Formats: sequence, C-alpha cells, structure tokens
Amino acid sequence: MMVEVRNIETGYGELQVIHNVSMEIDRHEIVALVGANGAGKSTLIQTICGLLPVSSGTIKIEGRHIENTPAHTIIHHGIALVPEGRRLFPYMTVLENLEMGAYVEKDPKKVRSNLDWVFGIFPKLKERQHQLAGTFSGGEQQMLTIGRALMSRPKFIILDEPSLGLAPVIVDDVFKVLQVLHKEGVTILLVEQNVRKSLEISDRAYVLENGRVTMSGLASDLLTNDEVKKAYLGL
Amino acid sequence: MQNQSLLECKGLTKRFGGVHAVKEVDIKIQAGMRMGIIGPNGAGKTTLFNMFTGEIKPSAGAIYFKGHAIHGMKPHFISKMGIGRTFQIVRVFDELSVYENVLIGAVAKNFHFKPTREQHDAVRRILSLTKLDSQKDVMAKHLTVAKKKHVGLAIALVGNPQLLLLDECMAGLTFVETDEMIEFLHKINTDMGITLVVVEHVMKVVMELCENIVVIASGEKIAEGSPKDIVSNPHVVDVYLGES
Amino acid sequence: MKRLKTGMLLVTAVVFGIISVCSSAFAADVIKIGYTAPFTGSAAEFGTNGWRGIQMALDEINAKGVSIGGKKYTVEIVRYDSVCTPTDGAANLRKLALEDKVVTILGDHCSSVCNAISPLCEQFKIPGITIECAADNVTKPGNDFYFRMRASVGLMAPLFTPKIIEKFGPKSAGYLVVNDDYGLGLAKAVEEEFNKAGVKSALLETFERGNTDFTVNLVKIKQANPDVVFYAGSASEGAMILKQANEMGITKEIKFIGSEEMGEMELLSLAGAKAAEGTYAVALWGAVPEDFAKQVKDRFNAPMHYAIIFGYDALHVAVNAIQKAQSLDPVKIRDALKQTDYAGLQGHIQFFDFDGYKNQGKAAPSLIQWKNGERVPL
Amino acid sequence: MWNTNRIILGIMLFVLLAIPLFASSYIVYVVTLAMLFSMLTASYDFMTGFTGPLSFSHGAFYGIGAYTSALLTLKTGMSFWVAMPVSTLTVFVFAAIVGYPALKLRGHYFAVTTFFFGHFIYLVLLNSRDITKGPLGLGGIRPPESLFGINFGNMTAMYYLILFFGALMVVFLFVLVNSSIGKLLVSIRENEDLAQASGVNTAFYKVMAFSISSGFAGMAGSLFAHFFRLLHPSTFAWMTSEMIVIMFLVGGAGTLIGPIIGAGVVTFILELMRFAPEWRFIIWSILLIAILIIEPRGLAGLYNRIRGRRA
Amino acid sequence: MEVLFLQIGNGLIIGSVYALVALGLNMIWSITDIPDFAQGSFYVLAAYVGLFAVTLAGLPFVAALLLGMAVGALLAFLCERLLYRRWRERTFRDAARVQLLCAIALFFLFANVANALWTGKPRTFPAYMEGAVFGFSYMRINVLIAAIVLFVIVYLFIMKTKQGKAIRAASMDPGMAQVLGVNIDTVNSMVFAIGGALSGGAAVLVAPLYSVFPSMGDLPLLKALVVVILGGFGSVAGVLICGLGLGVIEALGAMYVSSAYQHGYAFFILILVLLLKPKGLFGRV
Repeated sequence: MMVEVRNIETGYGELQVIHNVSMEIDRHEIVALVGANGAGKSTLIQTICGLLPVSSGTIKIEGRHIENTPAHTIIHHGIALVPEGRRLFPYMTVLENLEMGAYVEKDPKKVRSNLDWVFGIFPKLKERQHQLAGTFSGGEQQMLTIGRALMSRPKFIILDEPSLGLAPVIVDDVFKVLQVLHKEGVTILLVEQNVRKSLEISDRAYVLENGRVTMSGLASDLLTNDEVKKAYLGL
Repeated sequence: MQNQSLLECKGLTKRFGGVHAVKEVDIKIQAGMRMGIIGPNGAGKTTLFNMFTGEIKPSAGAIYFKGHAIHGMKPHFISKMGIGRTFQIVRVFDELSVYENVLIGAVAKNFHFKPTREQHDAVRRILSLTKLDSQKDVMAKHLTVAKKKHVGLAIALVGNPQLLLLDECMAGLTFVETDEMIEFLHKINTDMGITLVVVEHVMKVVMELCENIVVIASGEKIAEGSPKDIVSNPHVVDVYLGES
Repeated sequence: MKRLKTGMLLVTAVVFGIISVCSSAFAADVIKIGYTAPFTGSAAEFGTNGWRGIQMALDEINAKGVSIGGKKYTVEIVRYDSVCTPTDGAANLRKLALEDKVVTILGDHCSSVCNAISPLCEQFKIPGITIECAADNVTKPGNDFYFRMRASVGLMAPLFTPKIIEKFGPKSAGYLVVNDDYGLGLAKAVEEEFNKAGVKSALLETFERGNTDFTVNLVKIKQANPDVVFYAGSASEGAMILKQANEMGITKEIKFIGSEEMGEMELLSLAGAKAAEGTYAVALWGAVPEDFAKQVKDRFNAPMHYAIIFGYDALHVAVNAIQKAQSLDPVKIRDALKQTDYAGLQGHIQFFDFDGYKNQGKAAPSLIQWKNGERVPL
Repeated sequence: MWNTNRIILGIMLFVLLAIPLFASSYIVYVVTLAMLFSMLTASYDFMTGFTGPLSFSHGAFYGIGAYTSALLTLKTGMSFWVAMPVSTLTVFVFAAIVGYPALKLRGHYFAVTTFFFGHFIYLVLLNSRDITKGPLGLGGIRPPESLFGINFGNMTAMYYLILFFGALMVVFLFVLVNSSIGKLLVSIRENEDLAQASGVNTAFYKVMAFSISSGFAGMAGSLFAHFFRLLHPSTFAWMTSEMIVIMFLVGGAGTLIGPIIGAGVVTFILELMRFAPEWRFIIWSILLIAILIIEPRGLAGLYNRIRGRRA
Repeated sequence: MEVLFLQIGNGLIIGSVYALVALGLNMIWSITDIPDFAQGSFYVLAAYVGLFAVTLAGLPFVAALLLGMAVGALLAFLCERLLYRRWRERTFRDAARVQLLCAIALFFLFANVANALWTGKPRTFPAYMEGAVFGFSYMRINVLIAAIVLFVIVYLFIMKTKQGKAIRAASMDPGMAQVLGVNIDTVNSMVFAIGGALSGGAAVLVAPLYSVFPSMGDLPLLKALVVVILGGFGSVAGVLICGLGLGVIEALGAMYVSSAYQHGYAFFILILVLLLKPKGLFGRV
C-alpha cells in the first residue's frame, strides 16, 4: 500500500473539519477525491502534507508514519503537491520555480536530469525558462506547477483542483499530462470539481461530504451511480 | 416601475492589469426575481458581484439600481440603498456575539445613537428566522461554517435589503442543510419580497431555486435562460459541466 | 501552563529583588544628599561624569566623617535618573525631598530639568546645587534655594569673547551648536557680544543631540567661509565634528573655537590630537592637582573633565555648608551655602546675587589652544 | 463585563479621591502623571483598541494640545477655561485633516507613518523657537484661573481637576463605546470589508475615532501644560508615544479599563525602580518581555484567564 | 559646484548606512512581518564589540568588522529563536502587535545594557586608515564601497544560491515553500542573522568616522524604517536606491532648505510616496 490514511480527525483550532476519514491508495493508482466546496477536501490534503496537525488517527506512506511531522520533511517521503490556486513563486523565473521543486535534492546532476525530464514533458517551459512565473497565463502556470511538483521525482503526487479556472481545451491538456504521469508509474491523488472528467481517468474514487467519506469505490461505478450524478453532475 | 428592472448592468467590464476578469456583461434583474449566476471558477462571478456592491470600481460600463447609476459609489452607500450581500469566504465579526453581529447590520443601515427597540426587535426576528436564536450569545468565531453563513445572511437581511446578492451561500453545507437553505431563500423571496441573485456551484441549488440563469465563462456572458434551457444548452454543458 | 509558571517566577524574582534593595540602607547617623542626573538616554554621559566627581568627593568626606554637634555622620548619596526630561526631574526632586528626606540636592545637568526643579526647591525649602546647567534662566528669575557654581552662558560670553576679538579680530563668525537650551543659549550670548564688537553673523547651524554625521553642516560652513566658527555642544559631538572638519580641511582655514567641553582632556581621546590640533576652546578650569587626575584615571579609566570637577566641588560645597551650619535643617544649610567661600578645583567658589541672578557663581573661563595634544592657555 | 467595569472604576475613583488626603506630594505628583497617562491610553484605546490601527503619534497630539493651550494663555491672555476646549478642538480638527489621508494606509504602513509624523511634530516643536522657545522650554504658564473659589495654584486642586476631567472623559468614552458608535467601530476592527458591505462608512468612522482620540490627548496635554507649567519638546518625543502604546498593550486592547490600569501599573513599576538609575530601563524591558511571554493579551487577558479557570 | 559635489557625496555615504540597516530590516519584515526595531540595538552592540576588538584585543579593522557582523548575526538569531518565534503562529489577533512590542522592548533593553555596561560616554574608534581624496577620507569612501559590496553579496546570495532562493520563495508563499521541503524555521533564523550581520557591519564601518555610544543606533534605525517602506518589500535594488536617495535628499535639503529639519525630510518623502504609491517605489512581494 502506498498511502494509508486511518481514522483521522482534524480541523482548525476548535473547529473540527475532518471526521474519522480513512483512505487507501495503492501503487500506480489514480484515485479521485470528489466533494462539494467546503466538504473538507483541501483540509484533508493539507493534513497529509503536514500543514495541519491531526488530532487523532494515522497517516502512513509506504508503511512509515508521517502524521504530525513538520511540513518541510514530508517531501522526503516522496510526496509532492500541486496546490489549489497554483501558488507559484511569481517573482521567480520558471527555472527557479522548477529548481525550488527539487529543493531537497542535493545532487546537482540529479536536478539536471529531473529538469530535462520535466522539460521533456513540458517543452514550452524550456523555451521560456527565464521568464518570470507571474507573467504566465493560467494554463501555463498550471503546467509549471505540475512541473515543479515533478522536479523532486515524487512517488506520490497530490493534485488539488488542477483544472480550476482553466479553459476547457487547457483542462484537456492537464488531464492528458496526468495520464502520461500515470504511465510513468507515479501514484496520483486527484482532487477535482470537474467530477466527470476526473472519474473518467481515475481507477478509484472517494466522495467526501461534510468531512466524512460517504461513498467510495471504482471510478467507473461511481460515474454511473445515480446519487453521484444527481449531486455532482446536476443531472 | 413595472418595466424598469431593479438592477441592470450595461457593458460592464473589469480589467486587472491586461486581463479581462469581466468583459462587457449585460444583465437585467427584475424586482422579485430569483436569478442564478453560474460559471467555472475564475469565470468572473465574484468580480461581477464586487462591482455590484461597489467594492471594485468597473473599468467600463454602467450599473443602475432602481434607475440610479451606482457604479463608482462607495460600498456602504450602495448597501444603504438596499443591496445586501454575503461573501464567498464566509465573513463575520469574529470576536462578537451573534446577536451583536446582527445588531451591527441593523445599526449600520439606520443609525441611532442607542439601538432602538425596533432595531432590537428586528434583530430578534431575523435571528429566529435564520434559526440562530439559541446561539445568539455565542462568539461568532466559534460557530461552524454553516452557522457562520447564517450569521452573514442575517447581517444582510436585518438591513431590509431589496436585493440580496449571495456568493456561494451553499458551499460546505450538507444536503439536508442545502435543502433547508433553499426553502429559506424561497421564503424570503416570496414573503419578504427580496430579489435574490445567487452565485452557485451546486447545480441542484440553482435548478431548484432560480427562475433565470446567467452563465459566465472567462468573464463573458455565454448564455441566459431558464434552468431547463441552460442544462440542455450544449455550449454550457461544454464549458461548465464538462463535455462528455 | 509551564510558560505561565516560569514567567510568574521571573516577575516575582525581579519584584522581590527590588523590594529587598529598597529596604536596605537605613543605617543611623547618615546624612542623605540627593542627586538627580541623566544616567540613561542620549544625555547619559553628563550624569556619568558628574557621578564620578561626586564619588571621589564622597570617599574623601566619609574617610574623615562629618561631625555635627560632636556627633559623627557619614554621607550617603541617593541618586535618581532624570533621563534629561523635566517631568522625571520633578519626580526625582519630590521623591528626594519628601520620601528620602535628603538635606541637600545636587543636580541636574540639563537646563530644562533645572528649570523644572528650581521652583520645587523653593517650595520644599531644600537647597539645590546644579552641577552644570548653563542656561541663564536657571538662576535668573531665581529663588533663594537654588545655587549654581559655574558661570551661566550669559555671564561667560562677555568674559571670553573680548579675548577672541582681541586675538583674531574676526569680521564674521559662524555658529555650529547643538539644538538645545545650552547650545542655543550660548550661541545667542556670544552672537550678541560679537555683534556689539562689529562681528557679523555668517550662519547658524544646529544639530540634534545624538547626530553622528556633520558633514552636511560643515560643507555649509565651508561655503559661508566665516573667519571664526563658534561651536557650542558636548565633547562627543564636537570630537566627531573636529574629525570630519579636519578631513575636509576646514579647521586649517577657519578658526574653530569650541565651548567649554572642547577644552577638556577627553577631547584628545575622542578626536585625537591631530584633529584637535590648532583649534581653540573655552576652558572652565586651569589645572587640577596631579594626584587627583591620577586617581580619577585609575579609578574610572577616564580623562579629566569639568563635570567631574564640578561634581567633586559640588559635594564638598554642600558638606562644607552642612558642617558650617552644624545642623541638618535644610534652611540652615541654605543660609550656610550663601556664605560659601570655598577654594575648589575649578577655582574660588562663592555665590552672589546681582543683575537679577541669584545664588550665582561666576568663576571666569579662560581660552586655550590645543597644541601637540596639550592645553596651552592663551 | 460592563458591571465588573463599573465596580472596578468605582473603586479606582474612590481610591483616587482619597489619595491626596494622606499621601505625600510626591505620590500625588506621580499619581497625577499616571492619571494623565491613563487619559492618554484610554483615549488611545478608543481608536486603536476599538477600530484597529496601531498608531505611534499619540504623544505628538498630547504635545500639540499642551503647546496650543499654553501659547493661547501666554500670548493672548486667554483664560485656561477657554483655552482648554479650544486646544482640544484644535487637535480634533488637526487630527481629522491628518488622519483622512493617513488612515487609508493599512497595517504596519500606518504604524510607521504615524511614528514619523510624531517625530516630525517633535522637530517642529523643537525648531519653532520663535513660538515655542524650542529647547529652552516654554515656562511661565499660569495655573487655571480660580473657579468657585478654588485656587488651582496648589497641586492638590490640580490633582482633583485632572481627576475630574479624566473621569469625565472615561465616562464619555464608555458611553460612546456602549452606544451604536462603539458597535460600528468594533465592526471595522473585526472585519472592515464586511462592515463596509453592511453599510458602515468605515472611512468616516475611522477618522472620527482618530480625531476623538487625538482630541482627548490634546485635552490631556492642555491639563498637563497648566499643571506642570513648563513645557519642553522632549516630553512629547517618540518615547512618550511608545510608552503610550506599551501601557495600552500591557493593559489589554479594546477594554478601555485595561489601558487605564495599564498606565497606572507601568508608571508604578517605573517609579518603583527609580533607585537603580542605570538598570531601571533594563529591568523594565525584561519585565515587559516577561509580560508578553506570560500573557500577550495584557492584564485584561490575564484577568480573563484567571477568571475563566476559576469558573 | 564643489559644494554640491561634496553634499551629494556625503549624502551617498550616510545613505549607504541607512541602506545597509534597511536591507536586513526589509528582509526580516517581508518574511516574518516583524518591523524589527531591535536591529537598532544590534547596531550599537556590534559597534562596541568592534571597538573592543580593535582597542583591547588589537585585532585589525577587517577582523573587527567581521566580528561585529558575527555578533549582530548571533544576537538577531537568538532573539528570533527565543522570542519572536513564540508568536509566529499568530494564533490570536494581537500577535503581530506583540511581536512589534517585543521588538521595541529589545531595542530599549540592549541600548540600556550598553549604557549600563560601558556608560553613556562616547568612545573613539581608532582610525584604521589615513588620507583623503576630493575632500573625502578613504575611510569614508570605504563605507560606500563596503556597503555596495555587501549589497552585491546579499543580492548574489538570495538570487543565486539555494538558500537564497528558499528565502525568496518563503517570502512569496511560506506554506508552499514548506511543502517543497523548505524549513521555515531555518529561513527565519537565516534572515534574522543576515539582518543582524548587516546592521552590525554598518555600525563597525562607520564607527571610526563617528564615535561609539549607546544611543548611536537611534537615527540609523529610524531612517532604515523609512527606507524599507519607501523601497517596498522584497526588492534589494529598491532598498539600495532609496537608502542612497534618502541620504542625498537629506544632505541637499539641509544645504538648501534648513539643516534643523535634516531628520524630518524623510517624513515628507514617506508621506508623499505613500499617497502616490501605497506599496512603495519598488515593492512587489
């Protein structure tokens, strides 16, 4: 098992947001996490990334506990995050942003080869590597964010709303990239509003409602599930 | 008054730097209507709202409320004219009790050196309407997100607005709570005659609540019509619901 | 909770420390003399020197003891910080006079504070002796209880300006002064005397206490090019000015005359002999016994300074008056102070009433020139 | 809370009324200064504690009030009883003019800007020698003219006069704070955007709070001028403004009574340490840091914690 | 003409001191949101340490300079570790104010410690070099040169090195930087240490020109605060330009308007700039 989340409870101060959530992600899987705004998806992700402490429960990556470890050590476990809203460093160049992605990599040769790999996936970034990230368009920024996350050669990558605010054509590109990554053997947790699209490319999915997992199963099953259709597809 | 719309915007445009957040949008909202505005995140819905309430000045275009041009006016002035709003990221007066939160809403609209008996009565009425009376002495920051949304709604309602702008007021609510909220909104629309404009993601809400829907994508209005028309509009399904 | 505990412990410790120190030192047969001076803030250096002089005198006095009516007493100094602000000075004086019941008060060093405490001395009928306040108005509207040993700026100026005019015959003069009562007061007095003798005023430059860079002022002086520059301010700022002026070659072209602080030995350690070379200064003391200078040097590692001498003399004057009065009654001490005729380190000390001044000493200042690191009297 | 406040204020008033009956003139003097500082911190709290922006220019308004009042009585022969309201009003208007552009700045920008404004006022007081006599100090200020046969030349009368105006001001501020105005001010502190969207003219209320608070500082300044009868720019330098902020935070922001007590406590501690001239401010800074570590919300926070634990 | 040249030169030299103190302050402020008043007292303590290094230990000036920088860095580092960090999480509303107040308390504390330990008497820092050119002594010119060298070093550090990039990233988005493996605690310590080193360096550089005394840090600190706001957060070049510019404006203002208000011009400029450009002249982050 790549990721094991067991019975975690967490929240902000006195406000509990996540109630007894468990989740498993196997190696080389794409798992979708869907739910309404405010259902607790972002909170769950922040907890996995160490930005929020858990009040109870465990999180394990490849059998090692990572709950309540400082956020800056999480990346050593092979986890990378593509955050909601992209959160690039706008006054740094594309190249610098990518280098930040490999911040924990000490070997410059490995950084170089990771960079070549990312440039291979996103050739456009190579062309414009000296441009400031803040001057990019939304779609380009999304590509850069994914590229930055890949720079650490993660085993497990979490994408938080990668299609947010992007034109449909660009959204397609993003999802294509995900499939490429999947083929390269990266485990993916995909948090999406675009429920239909994400279920289409995922292996399995969890539905989060009000801080609790209410449904889970194969993505193809959920896609045809009437309740999901009604709640998230509005049909 | 019959053929004059309550709120109307013409050619409304907002540029941030070189980017068009909102581009030449025309919308007419008739009094008593329940209008929905939908669109993908980043489409410019909240920017549109912020221009209606005066928080952002439009780059071009005009907004009329009850026939008066209100673009460029200060938010507190627009608020006093009868436009209430709630915020996408829920905002309350954190370290004050729920009662005080709502009382501020009343006092801000109609200033008396000491809040009058009528104002206190109005606050109590609104609190029971929004089912907050049992929690009226709780400090607002200790409430759940759902309850905070009610407080935000109560602050807006206590000022007797003619038009209420609701920015994602369902986000984070359970299905049961959502149903209750829809019912509540119906009630204030019919009983109190408040015109509603909602920005929503949850399609179910828009479908059940709104008579008329405007779809916005990349800052532009791409469709307008009844819920049924919108759902069957292939263009809308493309950009908003995701193509199949 | 642990945080709270450690914090509480800290507070208790500090408070307890304060109380224990406060309640000590209530021995019998002690004459208490108050001292208010700036010990912190930008004027702290003045208090430091005064306190050195007082400590020197105190040890001498206590070695012999003071006998009143055949009873031996030792002297104790109660000193408080005035931070050079009038409100603090007034609080000090009230505390000294009413809580500590001192018989005489020394201080302060800042004229603004002296102005605030002098009426209080009269109100509480307790004699006060200022160490070095120089503004005229300190003793001018004067009262019977406030004394000053040194000549005020208005008295000083007529005493040394003729020497300058006689020696250099300047046609124009510039003024570079610290922006406070002392600097401005002295500049005004000197300017008056100069103007009477037909010396034109070229420019008046002021600077704030605590300033470190004076190049801006010096360039302006260089441009105005007066025959002499009169500086009024402390040695510390004066030293920086001399260093910076020397760099720009100003002291070679324009005769630089400093006020009394610039005639102090410590100028050498601050500015260096090279920067001071050839400049002139007003001097408040001629020579002190060598062993006294050596003692000061050994004890505080400090060069001689007039404030040390003034502090030393002030305490001696006060104790002499107490001994002469043979009483610890402040009013009797005041009467004895009026009769003071004491040969101090700074010269002969007497208090006079004249021209609206009251209890005013008038030891005449002299002029010196710095040559090869020596004070050479003119 | 309102009731506890009333009890505390009542006890304080009683103690303050009684102090001159048995204490020495030194104590009376120190308490008078503490009362003036309490007036400053309470009025400061009205703006900063209730509407939010931290400012470092309160000492400057104190100084403007003091010099205005002193100069009016000295140069025009105006009576203190006219000069005090006039100087209060002057500071009020002046603060409104300054505050309108300045309050558009947010956060530390506003704080640092006010800091320099305070320093600038100090420089003006220092360098306008023709008017303020600058560093020579403005002396010869008359005590307030006798009223109802009370001669304000003696300190005890002055003490009661300052107590009277201080109490008046505190009552006035309490009434304001407990009125709708107070609620609107707090709404700005809690969430400026929501307040604006709810119909609060935030710009107006911020400037109003700033002006009222500065006006009262001016009034305290006027009282100080005629109490101490000698003005020197150093009394109103940046140190004073910082002291006000420290007393305010030690007391606890937004409680009105906290800063009043804070001013007293800080004055008391500093007086207590007068015996150690060189170490006074060192001990004081360490104590201050210790207070911040124990209870960053000040005395009011400590009180709430102790009460909360017992309950 | 010569006068103008002299004044501009003097302005640049004073300005470079402002800029040095402001650079550290700017980095600290933009990353931790603390206006670290205590920098003014690190300035004082570093000057004393430099002084003792030269007079008591007989070290050469360069060694004293490095020692002063090290002491400044160490003190700033300790203050962050032991004090400011307590309130970093900002779990209550007044946390930012508490940090500001703590900074002011530290400023009081260290300045008074220097006063108590070494008295208020100014001390002379021996000259380490003789001679002058165009009316500027070599020591004076060195201040400007050293300031620019330090600026270049800091610039290269934060632009080119990995740690520098981490600092920049943390100033733009601390949460994201953490997720990428940047330890925010380390970044904060580093920034404070750099700030302390720059303040300390500035102090030792100018000490031979002036004197060493407990309140010597007041004016540089005040001016540095103005420079930080004028320059805007996160711009090294902005700080340098504004620091030097403020120095020159003060010198020219004192020359042609009035020297009594030499230290008041900063205020005018600040108000003017903030009214026109509320984010400072070069601000971006």
